[in-house]
Amino acid sequence: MRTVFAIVLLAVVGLGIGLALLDVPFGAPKTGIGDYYIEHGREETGAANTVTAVVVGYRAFDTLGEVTVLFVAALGLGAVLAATGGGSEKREVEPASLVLLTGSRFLFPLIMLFGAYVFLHGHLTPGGGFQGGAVVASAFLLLYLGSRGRRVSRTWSTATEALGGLVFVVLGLVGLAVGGGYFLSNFMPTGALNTLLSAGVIPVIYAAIGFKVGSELAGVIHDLVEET
Amino acid sequence: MIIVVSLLVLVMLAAAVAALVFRDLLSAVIASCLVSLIASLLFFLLHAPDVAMAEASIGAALITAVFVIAIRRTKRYEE
Amino acid sequence: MSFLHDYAYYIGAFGLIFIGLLVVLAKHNLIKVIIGLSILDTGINLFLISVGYLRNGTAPIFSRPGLDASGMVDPVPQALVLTAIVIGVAVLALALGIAVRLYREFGTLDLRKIKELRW
Amino acid sequence: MVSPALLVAVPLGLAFCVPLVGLASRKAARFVPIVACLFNLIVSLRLIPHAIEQPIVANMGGFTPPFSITLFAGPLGLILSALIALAGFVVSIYAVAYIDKGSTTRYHTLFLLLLVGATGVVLTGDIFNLFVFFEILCISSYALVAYLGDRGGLEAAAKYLIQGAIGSGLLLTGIGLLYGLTGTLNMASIAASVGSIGTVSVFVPMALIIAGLGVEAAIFPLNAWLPDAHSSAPSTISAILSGIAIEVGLYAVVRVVFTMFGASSMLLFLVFLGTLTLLVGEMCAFAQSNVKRMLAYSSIGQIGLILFAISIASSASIAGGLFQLITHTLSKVVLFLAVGYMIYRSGSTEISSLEGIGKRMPVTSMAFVVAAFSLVGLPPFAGFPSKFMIVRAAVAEGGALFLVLVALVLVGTVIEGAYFFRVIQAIFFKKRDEKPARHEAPVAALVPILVVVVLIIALGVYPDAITGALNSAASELLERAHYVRSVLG
Repeated sequence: MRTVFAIVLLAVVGLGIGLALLDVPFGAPKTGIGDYYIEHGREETGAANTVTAVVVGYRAFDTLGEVTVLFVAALGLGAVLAATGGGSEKREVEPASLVLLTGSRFLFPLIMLFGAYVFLHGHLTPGGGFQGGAVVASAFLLLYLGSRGRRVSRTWSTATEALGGLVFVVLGLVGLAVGGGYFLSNFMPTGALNTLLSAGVIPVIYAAIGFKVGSELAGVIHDLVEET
Repeated sequence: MIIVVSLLVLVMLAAAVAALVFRDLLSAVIASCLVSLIASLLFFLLHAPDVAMAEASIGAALITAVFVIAIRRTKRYEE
Repeated sequence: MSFLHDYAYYIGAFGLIFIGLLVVLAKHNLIKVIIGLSILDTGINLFLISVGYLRNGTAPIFSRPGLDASGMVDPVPQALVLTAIVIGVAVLALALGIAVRLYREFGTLDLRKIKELRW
Repeated sequence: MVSPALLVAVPLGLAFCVPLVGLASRKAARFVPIVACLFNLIVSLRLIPHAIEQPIVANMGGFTPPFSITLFAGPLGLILSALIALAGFVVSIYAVAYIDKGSTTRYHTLFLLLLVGATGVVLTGDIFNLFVFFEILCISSYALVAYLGDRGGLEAAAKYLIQGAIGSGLLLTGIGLLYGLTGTLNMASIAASVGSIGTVSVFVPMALIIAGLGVEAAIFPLNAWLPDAHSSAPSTISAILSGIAIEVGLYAVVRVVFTMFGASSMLLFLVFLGTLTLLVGEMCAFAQSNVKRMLAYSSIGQIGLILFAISIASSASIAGGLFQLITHTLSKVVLFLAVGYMIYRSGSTEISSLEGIGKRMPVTSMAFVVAAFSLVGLPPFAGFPSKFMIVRAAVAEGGALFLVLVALVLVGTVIEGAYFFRVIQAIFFKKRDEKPARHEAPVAALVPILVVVVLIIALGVYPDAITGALNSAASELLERAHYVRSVLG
């Protein structure tokens, strides 16, 4: 009964969307704000990667909201799992295999380095704070799988999360103070295109996001693994 | 090219249906991981490398790990 | 063939949205419902990226000089999807946390049984 | 003049500070939300006179619209942001003593972030940015509903999360379609270009967006989550969800319908939906024996009334609807906060167990009575002028249809009066055999409640204090062209 109702409802919605889609042809050139970003993104933000120019330049306010969403979810998860810490019996931990153990110790720094590379080069190549942060978090995931004894300190990861967010907001406020009265304006010199030290505040913001996202996702994994 | 894309879409939808019907939640999670992976390939074919990276690292890898941890903490089979 | 050429991505995207919503509406196991939400998110993201696609375009990155700006795909949907992926993951993680706690309190993940057990 | 961006940036920065302060001292962390709300209240109130003359448009990052995200601080946005800050201020003072279980630092951070999300939604002028702030609001409310970790809260949070996630999926699909159709995300420039697109193509994204936002706004068929979520959360969170979250959802629906789409054909449908929501909410509230569930259903009814009033779309009715929104927020905050300690002292949420509590907690009970009378619409409380404005504006529309609808609204009010009087009767007039000692709520809880009670009475006696601002907020909604002009220049 419930399934039939769901299918009928979805069919009606699908029909409507199909009708509207006739006006959005696939692959056709469109005239929108995107053209402007491609045309002017380089000189206005200094980022060779136009997606980064949009994410951390033109729509940086969205990105601020987005890191806040992840912050909220990590905090919320912690609050939900921490509530009424009942009986905390220690779960039996089966030891990891030697290959995993050695592999994780060897790979951990390499993955961390790769994550840092991804978020520092976000304005030049595909990637950025979120992807880099996810890579960093996957290094911690490996740590959890491999060496059972090692744990992220939740205090430190919370502090990193909060500091990363704070850096973002403070950069925005500095932009408001010195960048002509606009919140989140790019007040640092944009430099030469396609070099690491270009695009003004964008690499700084992406580094802050990288640390923040990495510690948040690692914290999520920690909270779920340690939940008793 | 279009044949490759159509095949990928077909496999992706098949994986999604598999996630719908599997009673074993772990298999369903792996199927949904496959959906994310193929979607990330499609993002790459649509010239969105940033999104492809994000989907592969966050949508396919990390969230699957979180799902698996959550299933270990609960129950593996849907009753 | 030209039909597929025009609509393969849209079919994929709305297929995922359809299946995802079906899982959410028709299933009773909470983790299964959350899997459905994840499929739904993926479908929506694929749809958004398809909207920004430009046939024979290139990725919107000026990685080397001499790239033609007029042939690039729209960067805006890509930026939106980056945001949407992260938001989706945030919701899923919180949902899984709630599911784990629910299982500890009720001993089941079946949403119908949870309703019965209440008070 | 300060930039309206500070209304979002400063509380957000302070919210990131809460965990850091919490590392040093858990006690100090409780006071950060109070500071943030006080800041927002002062700044919003100071900006309102400027905004009435000319809406303040702030472009993020210094790019020109429609290429930047704009914050549109018109009278409507600033009134709501002041209201959010006021409610947040009062509730966070109350929470200092009330919230003592669980990880309190996380609670206070989430609470402040919820308010940041709400403020962002009412100020933003960009549809995708609205989605992002909406998610902040929703996700922090899911987490806060489950905060106590009891069975009811967890179940309610799971239901709320699933329905909210479907809603935001619909919203995002709608935004994607709209971007494909118009090539822009700025609400003003969408409003400027939406007229040149086919009717069907515009209707589909509009329906998707309204349905997505309607889940949070608790419009009738989409509100199954609300009674559980509002009644299972801690009372401070119930107060904010009831007083702020659903109003912000309603604001988003109204903003989308009026400003972005200018959809006058939708309005009559929304009037019906509002009436239906009102009647369903009030009837369900009448049937409840749990006092918090009763208040939650009453919120559904009130949202219906506000939607009804605003959708009539005359200047007077919108002003009345917004006045009702303010009244509802103030009254519901008092009701939930008062009930919070009544439940705490009597140990149960059943109405029958509140019998005789008027003797034990006279001040709290009197505050409850004032807020209840105000919600029902009795003079001299704030609910009277607001309901009077709505009824007068609806009757002025003329026609038999509106007379019938007004009659239905009045029926709803009568039902509302009936169930509130039942509670008041239980509190004061039911005799209990034993003579319990007086045991008031603590002063830290009474002071915020009494501040709002004074406001309710002051607005009831002197409604002209805010009607000027409300009228200019109404004209902001009605004059689309002016909105588009002030953003795009």
